[in-house]
Amino acid sequence: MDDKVPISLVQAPGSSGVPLVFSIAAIKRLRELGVAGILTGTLPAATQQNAFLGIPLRLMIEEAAWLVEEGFAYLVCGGKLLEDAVGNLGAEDVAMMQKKAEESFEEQRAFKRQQHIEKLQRLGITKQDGGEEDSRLLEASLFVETKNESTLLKHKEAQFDIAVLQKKIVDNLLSHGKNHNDYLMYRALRSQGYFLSPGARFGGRFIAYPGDPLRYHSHLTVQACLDYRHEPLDLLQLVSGGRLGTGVKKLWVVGGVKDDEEIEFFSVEWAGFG
Amino acid sequence: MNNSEIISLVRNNLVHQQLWTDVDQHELVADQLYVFSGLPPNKLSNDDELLCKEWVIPVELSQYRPGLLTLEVLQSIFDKIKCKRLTLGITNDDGTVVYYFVYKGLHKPKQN
Amino acid sequence: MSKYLSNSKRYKYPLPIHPLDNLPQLLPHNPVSWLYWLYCYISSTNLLAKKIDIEVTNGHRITVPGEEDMLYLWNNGFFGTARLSRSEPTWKARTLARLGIDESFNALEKVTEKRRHQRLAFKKERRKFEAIRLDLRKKGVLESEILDKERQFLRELRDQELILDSEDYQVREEDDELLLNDGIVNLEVLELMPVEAIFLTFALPVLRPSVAEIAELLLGPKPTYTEIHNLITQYVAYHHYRSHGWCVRSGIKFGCEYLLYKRGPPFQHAEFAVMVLDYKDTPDYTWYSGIARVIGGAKKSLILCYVEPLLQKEEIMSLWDQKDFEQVFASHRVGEILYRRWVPGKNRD
Amino acid sequence: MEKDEEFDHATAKLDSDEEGDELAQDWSQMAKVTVSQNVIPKRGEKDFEPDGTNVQELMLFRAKKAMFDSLSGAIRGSVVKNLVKAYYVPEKHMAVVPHPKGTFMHTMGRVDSSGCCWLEVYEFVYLAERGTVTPYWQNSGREDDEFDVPLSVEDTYSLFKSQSELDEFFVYAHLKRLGFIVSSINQNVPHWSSYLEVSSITGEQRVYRYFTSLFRLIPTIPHFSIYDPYHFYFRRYTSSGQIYRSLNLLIPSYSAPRTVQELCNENADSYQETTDLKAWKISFNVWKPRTNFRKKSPGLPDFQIVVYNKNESGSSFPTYPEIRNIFQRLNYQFDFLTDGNMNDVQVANKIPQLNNEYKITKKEDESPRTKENKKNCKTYPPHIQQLRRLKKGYRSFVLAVMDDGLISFVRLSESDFGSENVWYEPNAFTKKSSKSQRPKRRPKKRSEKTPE
Repeated sequence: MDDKVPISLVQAPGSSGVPLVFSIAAIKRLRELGVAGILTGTLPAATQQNAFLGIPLRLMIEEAAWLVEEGFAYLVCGGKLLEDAVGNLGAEDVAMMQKKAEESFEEQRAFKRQQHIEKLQRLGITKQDGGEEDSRLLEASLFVETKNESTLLKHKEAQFDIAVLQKKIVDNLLSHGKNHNDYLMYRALRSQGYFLSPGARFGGRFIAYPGDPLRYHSHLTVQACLDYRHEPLDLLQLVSGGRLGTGVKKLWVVGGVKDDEEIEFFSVEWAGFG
Repeated sequence: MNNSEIISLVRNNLVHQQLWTDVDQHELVADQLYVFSGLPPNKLSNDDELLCKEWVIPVELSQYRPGLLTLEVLQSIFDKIKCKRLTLGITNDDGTVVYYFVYKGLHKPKQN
Repeated sequence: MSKYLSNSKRYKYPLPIHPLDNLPQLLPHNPVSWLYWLYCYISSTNLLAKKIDIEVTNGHRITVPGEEDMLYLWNNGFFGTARLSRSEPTWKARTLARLGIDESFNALEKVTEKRRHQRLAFKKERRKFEAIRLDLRKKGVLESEILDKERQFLRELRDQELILDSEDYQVREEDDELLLNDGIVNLEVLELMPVEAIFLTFALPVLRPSVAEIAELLLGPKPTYTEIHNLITQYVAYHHYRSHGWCVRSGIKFGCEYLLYKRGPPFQHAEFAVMVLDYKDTPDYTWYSGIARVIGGAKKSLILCYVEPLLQKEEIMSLWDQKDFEQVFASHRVGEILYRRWVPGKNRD
Repeated sequence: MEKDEEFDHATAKLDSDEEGDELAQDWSQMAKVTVSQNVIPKRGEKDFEPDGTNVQELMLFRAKKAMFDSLSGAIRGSVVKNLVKAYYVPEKHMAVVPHPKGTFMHTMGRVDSSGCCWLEVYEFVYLAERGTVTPYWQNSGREDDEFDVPLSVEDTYSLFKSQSELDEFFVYAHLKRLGFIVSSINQNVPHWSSYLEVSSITGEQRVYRYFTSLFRLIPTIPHFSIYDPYHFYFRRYTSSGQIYRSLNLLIPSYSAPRTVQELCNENADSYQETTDLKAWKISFNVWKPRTNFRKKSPGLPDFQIVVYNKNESGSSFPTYPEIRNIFQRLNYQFDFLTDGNMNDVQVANKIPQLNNEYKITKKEDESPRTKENKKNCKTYPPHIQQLRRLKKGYRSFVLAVMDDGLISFVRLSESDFGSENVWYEPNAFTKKSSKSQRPKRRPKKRSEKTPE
């Protein structure tokens, strides 16, 4: 059994939040679970474009809630976690961090020296230690990496993986979303194997893909959940939604919650005449 | 649902503009909900094997009245008529009728 | 038949009320010409010789049954939609053609039909290839080869120029109800949008009934404020654009309220699509984005037309009850917002 | 024959948007945007649905591999020699760069008297994420303060205090990655003067304005109006234009300010009515990419951005009064003032104290392209100019709509159909143009509806 994925929640007190994932291994695992999310961070290798982005992965609150409910993940929140973590750093912790940093440098030094020697050997030069100048150059060329994931928050994060607490966090998250029933709709679609992504740019709540969006076109533009009994269909919207679908080969889908939380879906498309 | 008012509008449109044949009217809920069955002049979708009987629900789109077609009503229609799809015949304030397919559940879009 | 009139002649007037454009010449040095002019001026009128009759069908739908009236309203400002056609009343001629009564006529709808057939045929062919591709994949053929095949296939398809003659329709059983001894029953009527009916009664004296009668037809004897408000909102927007010279027609085909044409559908496509909103309305964002996509796809600009009442609800109700429609409409203000998608990459220089 | 509008639509390519209509791109193409690697040829298009073939399975595997390889290979940081350390200061909710260097200084941060560069949190995270600065926690008051506590990207994101702060960051980063110059609105305010100073309106102007607005808002209904059943027995109309003129007095409409003068007046008028509205925050000023940008005197921005999270409970798209309220607070390079076509610059120049900034930026903007535009504008016949005005509108802002990580931008512009008459008068076009200013040759781009 894989470990649960920690999801960081950026939130202000009394509001919903933004679920983010920073670990590439976790992102991989979520994808296997049918949750693609949206990569939103700048890729250090290509900082001048928006087509390919990197960590963090931003999730919809419905995705986060589903992952927690299914036991695949847990949410981590709390505005001052980092401040506390830094404040609680003891002399030991600092020594540990220092040691780690030094270890990384030492590895790099060893590697670079080795490379240097090999290079000289190829050129047929045998030379002793290059003295101060060389070592100054070496020190200046050591790489300081800014990591994706936090080490400071590691211990704190694990403390959130408690069922009761998670339930509370998820409830809070969903209660501050626009439409609680959208979550039920998400769950129903996910259980039928669809990958989902935010759908506003297509005029829906979700866009549904029959498999991984990397490989497949989307099939459905899913509307925000309707009141099954009382909310009449907005026919003007249906007309434009159906029309839109014809152009982009997506069906326009409406759904509502029946009794016992079951969702009834209907798919709409322009009939092609009239 | 005030469907009785738009029955003749949709019927005439089907028979004399869209040139459907064998158009019959059925009452689903007395004085409220009607449905037409009929045969279009050609297959309506390439995904269909053969030309088949289609079911058309006349509904009204109004610029200033709330609509009456809820999901529950749609479901009740599907319960009564066992069919692959319904077609909504939406009548507009300008006298035109536009037609939209409704499938029950999640359906695949036409492939091309 | 007059259908060979050029568009500029046929659609000379933008409104069903015509200006007096045949007054005699006024010659400054000839007082007799003044008198004659004055006589002509006084004796002529902008009014129609006979107001147009309407019928109410299906409860609250306003239709114009007279064949000449239909054509008149269409030719003079493009009012109304012929129910069995798409806009202009062509159903009768089309049906005559279909039934072999008059072969020469080739209406738009028939052409559209033909194009639809071509589209379907193309898709059918394409689908065949999908099956081939699946088969090839199963056999393990390289993806690059499959792509080549697909390209070649599509090219061939294009070259063939699938032209399909739409098969001649036979006379159907259903057509019996149309046939008379000397022709066919005209089932076509011109339907007016509620706002068009009000415009042709309230703003211009064209239809026979009074505004109050039309209002009651539309809303019933005791409408609620919401019903009145919605109708007013729609009308105010309609009147606003009509009176600034636009030809305003229903936008239902594009999921919006109105389309604005500079002169009318025969002359050009609509430039603008209008969604009418109450000034405090704020539907979900998906509403805007869905509509904007459809409108943008049709290469039109989307206008959000906001209507704001300048009087309290009670005052408006009271004016409505007094049938002071002029004040009712004048107490609403219109404001417009252009809604466009903005692509940062296209706005960098 | 009627043009088949609908058919054109059905077959037209729907609003293609290069910014990823479909999610998840072909990551094997990543190579093209990075510097070092070779370009990998593009593979086949996406499929309709899983078909159970091994080939498809393999292609999906490759696609995922390409994506995760790119993600894993994306190491950020810098060598010691080029290290620029930035420290988060919790008390200030800002970050400080004690020894700033690098080009980011041209457009970002603020340098204080001691030479330190102060960054807003979103600037800090943006720079850390792309590896330009290396983020640390400022350790004040700890004993072992010779050691700087390094932060990870995850740590820096945890500094955002609310969803809206984070959303603003996403919008900021999105535009920055495209090369725009972006700064938050609160910053910099004292540095430039608005040409919309309210104080400069005299009492006299105010009174005048009051009267004219009365006339505009309360329609003057003639005693014997066209709507009277007996009207046509007394009145004769000799042109369709006359009929239209009678009809278009009825519905009052907002007219858009088109000159500096009108902009000032409008601002003075509408201050009171905005009290019970949600006053949307205008988050960012945005300048198109340029090399001569100076932080100290940036000039008026090209765009202004309002951020809207559509999924947050209680949030809704701005209403009309809210949109108007935003318009009234806008302060950017209004292009309708510079567009020769829209109106005369002369009016603007008569108000020098309002206009300083405007003139400066105008001069800077006097690129060959702008000049050319102006020339072109002048040659358009009036009805084309009118159409351009209607399609372009006047004041506008960009609404950045945040949908769970996907950003859509919408431009909302003030439009004014009430001030334009498009009615068709036979021969009007030829009459007008024959008098004067007739373009030497008829422009090719005429609308299809030119009167016969």
